Amino acid sequence: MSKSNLTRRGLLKTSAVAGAGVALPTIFTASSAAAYMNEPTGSSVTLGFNVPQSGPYADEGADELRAYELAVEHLNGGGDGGLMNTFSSKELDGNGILGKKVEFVTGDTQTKSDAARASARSMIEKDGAIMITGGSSSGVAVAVQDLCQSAGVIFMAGLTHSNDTTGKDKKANGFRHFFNAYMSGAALAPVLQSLYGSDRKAYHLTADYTWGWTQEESIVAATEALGWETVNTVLTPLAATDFSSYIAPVMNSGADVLVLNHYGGNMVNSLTNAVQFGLREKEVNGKNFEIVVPLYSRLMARGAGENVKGILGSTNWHWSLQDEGSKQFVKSFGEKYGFPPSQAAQTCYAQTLLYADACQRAGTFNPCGVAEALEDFEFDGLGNGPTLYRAADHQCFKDVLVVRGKENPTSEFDLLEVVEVTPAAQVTYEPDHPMFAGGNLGSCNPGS
Amino acid sequence: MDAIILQILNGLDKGSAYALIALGLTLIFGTLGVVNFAHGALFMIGAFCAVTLSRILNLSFEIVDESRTDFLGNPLKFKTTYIETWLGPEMGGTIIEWAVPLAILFSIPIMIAIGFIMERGLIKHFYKRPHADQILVTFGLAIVLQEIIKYFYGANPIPTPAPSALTGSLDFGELLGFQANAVIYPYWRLVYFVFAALIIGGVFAFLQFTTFGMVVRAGMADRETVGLLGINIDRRFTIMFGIAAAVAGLAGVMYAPINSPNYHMGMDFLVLSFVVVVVGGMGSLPGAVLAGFLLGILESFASMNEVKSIFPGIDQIVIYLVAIIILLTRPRGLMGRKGVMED
Amino acid sequence: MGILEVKNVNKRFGGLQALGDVNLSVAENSCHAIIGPNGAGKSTLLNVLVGKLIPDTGSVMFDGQSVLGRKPYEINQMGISRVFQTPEIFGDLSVLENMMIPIFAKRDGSFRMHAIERSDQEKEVVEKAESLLEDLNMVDKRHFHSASMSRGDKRRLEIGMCLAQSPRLLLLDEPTAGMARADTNNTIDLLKQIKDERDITIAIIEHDMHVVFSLAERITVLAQGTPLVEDTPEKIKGHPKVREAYLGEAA
Amino acid sequence: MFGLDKKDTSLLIIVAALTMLAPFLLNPFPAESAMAQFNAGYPDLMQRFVIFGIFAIGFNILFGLTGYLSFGHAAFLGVGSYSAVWMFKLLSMNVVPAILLSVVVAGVFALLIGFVSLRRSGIYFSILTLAFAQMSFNLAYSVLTPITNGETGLQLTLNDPRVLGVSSTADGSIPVTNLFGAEMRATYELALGPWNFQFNTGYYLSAILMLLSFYLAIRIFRSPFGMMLRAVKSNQTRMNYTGLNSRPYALAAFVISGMYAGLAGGLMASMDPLAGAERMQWTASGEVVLMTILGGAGTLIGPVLGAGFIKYFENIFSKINESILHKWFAFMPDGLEDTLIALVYPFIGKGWHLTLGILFMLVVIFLPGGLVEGGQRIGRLFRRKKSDEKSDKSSQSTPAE
Repeated sequence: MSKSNLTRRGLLKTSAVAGAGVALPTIFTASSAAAYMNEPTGSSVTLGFNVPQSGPYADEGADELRAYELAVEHLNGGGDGGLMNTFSSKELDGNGILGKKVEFVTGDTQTKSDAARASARSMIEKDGAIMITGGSSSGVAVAVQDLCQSAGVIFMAGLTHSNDTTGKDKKANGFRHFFNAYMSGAALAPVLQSLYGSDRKAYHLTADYTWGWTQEESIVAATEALGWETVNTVLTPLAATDFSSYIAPVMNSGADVLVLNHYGGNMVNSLTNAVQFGLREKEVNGKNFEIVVPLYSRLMARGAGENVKGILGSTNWHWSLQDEGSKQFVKSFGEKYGFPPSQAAQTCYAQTLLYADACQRAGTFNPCGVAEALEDFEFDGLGNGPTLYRAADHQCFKDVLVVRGKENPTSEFDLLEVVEVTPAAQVTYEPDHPMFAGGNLGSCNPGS
Repeated sequence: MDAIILQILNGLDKGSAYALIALGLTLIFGTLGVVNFAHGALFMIGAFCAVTLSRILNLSFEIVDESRTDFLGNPLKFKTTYIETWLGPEMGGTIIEWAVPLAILFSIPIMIAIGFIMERGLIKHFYKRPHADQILVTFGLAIVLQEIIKYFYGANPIPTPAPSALTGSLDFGELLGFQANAVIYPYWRLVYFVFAALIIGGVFAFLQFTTFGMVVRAGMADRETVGLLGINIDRRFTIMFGIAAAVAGLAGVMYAPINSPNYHMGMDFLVLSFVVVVVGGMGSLPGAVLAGFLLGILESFASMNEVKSIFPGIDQIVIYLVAIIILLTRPRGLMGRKGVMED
Repeated sequence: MGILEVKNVNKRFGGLQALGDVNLSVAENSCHAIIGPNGAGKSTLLNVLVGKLIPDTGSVMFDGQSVLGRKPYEINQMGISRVFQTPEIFGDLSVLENMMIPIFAKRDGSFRMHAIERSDQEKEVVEKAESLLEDLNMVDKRHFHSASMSRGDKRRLEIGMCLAQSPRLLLLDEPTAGMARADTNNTIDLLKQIKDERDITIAIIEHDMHVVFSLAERITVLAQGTPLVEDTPEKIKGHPKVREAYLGEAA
Repeated sequence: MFGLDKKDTSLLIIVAALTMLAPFLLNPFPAESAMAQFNAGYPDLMQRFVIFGIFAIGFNILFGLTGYLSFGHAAFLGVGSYSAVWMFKLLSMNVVPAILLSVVVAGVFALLIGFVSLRRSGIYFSILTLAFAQMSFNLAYSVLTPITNGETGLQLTLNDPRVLGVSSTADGSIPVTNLFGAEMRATYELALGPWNFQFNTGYYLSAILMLLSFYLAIRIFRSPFGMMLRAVKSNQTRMNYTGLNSRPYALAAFVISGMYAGLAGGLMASMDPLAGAERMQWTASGEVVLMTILGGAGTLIGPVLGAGFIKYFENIFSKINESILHKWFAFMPDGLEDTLIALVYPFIGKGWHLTLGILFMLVVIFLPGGLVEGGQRIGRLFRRKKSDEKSDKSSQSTPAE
């Protein structure tokens, strides 16, 4: 065994005690003397990282996990300290959280709400996790958020873009750093107008499930406000792999813009198919035919390859940003793993730091205290510019990036270029905006 | 009218993939009596043959370009492929670009070898076992194969483009006298359809006109009798399994540019191809082909807005609905022989 | 008036006249054999009798009731049991269980959800099954896996299962086909014993003349789907038409 | 005892003892030890063991006895879950009406699908059930979202119009599922030295229902009805010519197993009030098939073993990550440690599917009768050593155990 404790493995080893569980987790019960769910009594605190490790989003999950491990390393004083150097709040000191060493357990969501809840429950019940974070789809995020609410732990959402997560399904114990479909629409609209004009006819292909619908609704509303006409909206089955029969009629419809409200494998295939059909070389109504993918991720861009070139979309964060926070994060992540982080990695890293900082400021791990510390918290230095964690719906408000597929990528990670950084003010909405109405945060649940 | 032509084209194209997979599946069932749940995985491996060849052709060495920097501020490392250095950028570039068609040649020996190993090493021991056991063992194999691919290639889809000469699309509408852009169709999908037709034709010709094929057909009809004639039917069936694997693999190779291959694409097609086989009639080759095209076209029609506005969600269920109706009205499938698995 | 009356039955398969104007009357408590060369329509006729095929025209009456259009299990419940060319038994079940099932079927009808009672505590049924096995000399094999038995034993069991239902008509389809001589003789002895001991009508379709002449009281000769002649075995043996159509061919 | 013969009684007692003592048996390792990773004695997983046990026992009544291989049984589980959650939303948080409704609804659904699907048999029956289940899944995920809440799954909200009960509790949270006041999620902990045991109300309710289901399954197996079901599997021709109508027998088995699935679904929703559409996907149906065959189709205890085996892998192996491996092998020299981790790593954590796939293959290849056969072989080996002289009576048929 190595004697140096500074090697990467040495760190992993010390952080690995997590798997053994902590003393006496007090589960789902009022019978215990603990003040709140899974109150850490020992010298360590356990976080639960619930990411897709199998299924189509496994690579995204792997990137999230890398970010979490990096965050834990930094919180425990390892590495270069990462974003703790640039974070506007200086409470974190590299000595764990509230002096307790940070440990973690991991689980596999399989991108299924059932499996995700099962693995979250096992982390809470078996390993005594005090906070659950991660995920790569809105269905999973909403389901796990609901579980954490009833179990009495904090949920720091990973990648979830549906309006519902902080809209009709918002929960007092749940917090989202990632942006949402409404923000995508609001950020994209002005760019679409300046690049493609106000007289456009849009054709929507939408994945036939909740996230797809909220995205379609948001984009339709934002583009129609510009004066665009929505020619047609077509729902496509989630299980579809070949989108040819949905794309073929587009050319015939008189539309000159195709909006693909798809994510993951659906998006890769529909975009590939659309480009195959030569849509981008066509001229309709005297204008170049354009394709828009409102929600972009680097992994999807990699999957679609050449086809993303010149295609507009929005994203939460991109590693080419030049602010101090982004540069620091790219450096820490890049030096550890050898390639730049994805937006999923950034949001998960930020969520972990935000949680740790909130505990530190609240002086407790009690979910109610942590929630209070996060609510209306304003911060900067995590890569997204000045950000507000709004109390009314637990949604972060920050700048949104409009990006475009790069024409001449220099590496397999250099696929997108930032077209515009839409300021937070422009994507902010009222908490009772109709697209987000119908939910109720309820009150925070400490579990005991 | 143009919309209908378009959906027929789409249907033929989807149908080509269904038909190719179902053809191998029904061949294995017809000759060996084995329900092979790993057949989708063979299709997936075929697609990854294309990915692998393209990776091999893209093997490269690094040149450091001091004038540019990468994301960490270090000098940018430039990659140049060996092929381009050896054969010149033009020749080398063309070869790299034609990776997918070249992968046809590359994949045939690989797929046949995989087929042989599967049959000799595993399936052979399951001829006399119940279908449920066959399903379980081949399902296990399918999981193992796809997890191996995932381990080496990741879960993300890997773009595998067609040669640029074959990208773009053909304006059918103008050929047929409709307005421009009314019926456009990508060249590669046309290539896929023609390719599928050739493979299907080849398999049929092989079974129809060669002595080997005759023995196999006789074996499908009555295995014991052929065995009694002193013909080594087992060896021929092994070869048949290899051919079925190759057909699935080729279907996968050529499918790679249509949708970026990922490790679970086989599972996506598995259930569907079983439905196709059953609708066509277990063990009937023409049935599998017919059902493949039929379901492909029906699926395309069901995805038309005009149809969906009458039956919301019909495109989600049309294949299953058709399967149920056919099985209830014509239990042996469209072209199944009487008495085969009809009980 | 026989227990089984077949009147003017016709059945065509495409261009082939499988049965043409078949008339047949089987007297109660007799043993009636139907013979004929291959393709004479014996199996088609049998399938009509058990409800598997519906004739184009004609009627089939069993004890005054039509069997046409009824399902095999309904016809069985009317009192017709069938023995198959290759023994059809419940191969996965034990011999005793094989014997119990027809007794349950007789007692409870074609369907009953007796899901809570224990089958091995149905004393009456078990006793009856065991006594029948005793008659068949199979009682020592009652826990055998029935699929693992010899063909002769399977045939014995199948006949026993039919008898367990106390049928009024027993249909036998080439009961000794593919059997060794010793098994054939055992089967003939068993059938003779049954005929002598029980009030039962037996209709037998058979190829093997030895079997037919040892059992049958009346014989119908079928050729090309039509009954050629019907008479006692002695008369049939010497009948010129039969010799020409059937025995001549066999010789 | 209980109207069972001696052998079945002892089997039932053993199973009862195992389930009642599960919180101890599944937590053999002290909470702080490295092996604690393999502890399965926490409420969620214990509940899953018994609930999927019920599902598999029910599936085995159809597949093990009649031989009809349904590839759509997950649909009944899903329908059961949806009914239960709706009951929580509309009527009361008490689990009794919810579970009753889920059993009834799943039974009716099974009657409809079974009536149509049982017109065919063999692989055609499998494809028909698969088609029905996939249709249910696809529709539940998309068009039927108003009823199923689609992708997210049907869950409770603070605005549910609960007729017998309150929409939200005094402190503003959603009320919890209970059995006449006993909360399903309530867990009592027992710390014995370094060990830590959890006793969960929901688990014990599920376990008792599982034992009842198991007992009922034994009764069905041993009844004349069970004999008829085995007759369906063995020879339908003989059955029909013995005056038995095989269709209603198969249909009854289908409906009973559908109701078992509904019970499992209702219990799942009672333990954790969410009903996800993925529960109805064909892979979920495939899972119960695998559980049953893996454990031993047609045997009484096999499906329960198979269910436990698969759920254990899914929940325990998927949670082992690289840092845990480093901890395990930390005592080794560096080079060896790295090599070992590189060798083991592909099979754990995100590679748990690979391990499961390999185990499926190994079991089917070497133990055609599933885990039960493995147990019997070990048992026989043991007995043979004990009494070498005693003659083997293996030629006699052994009734299904």
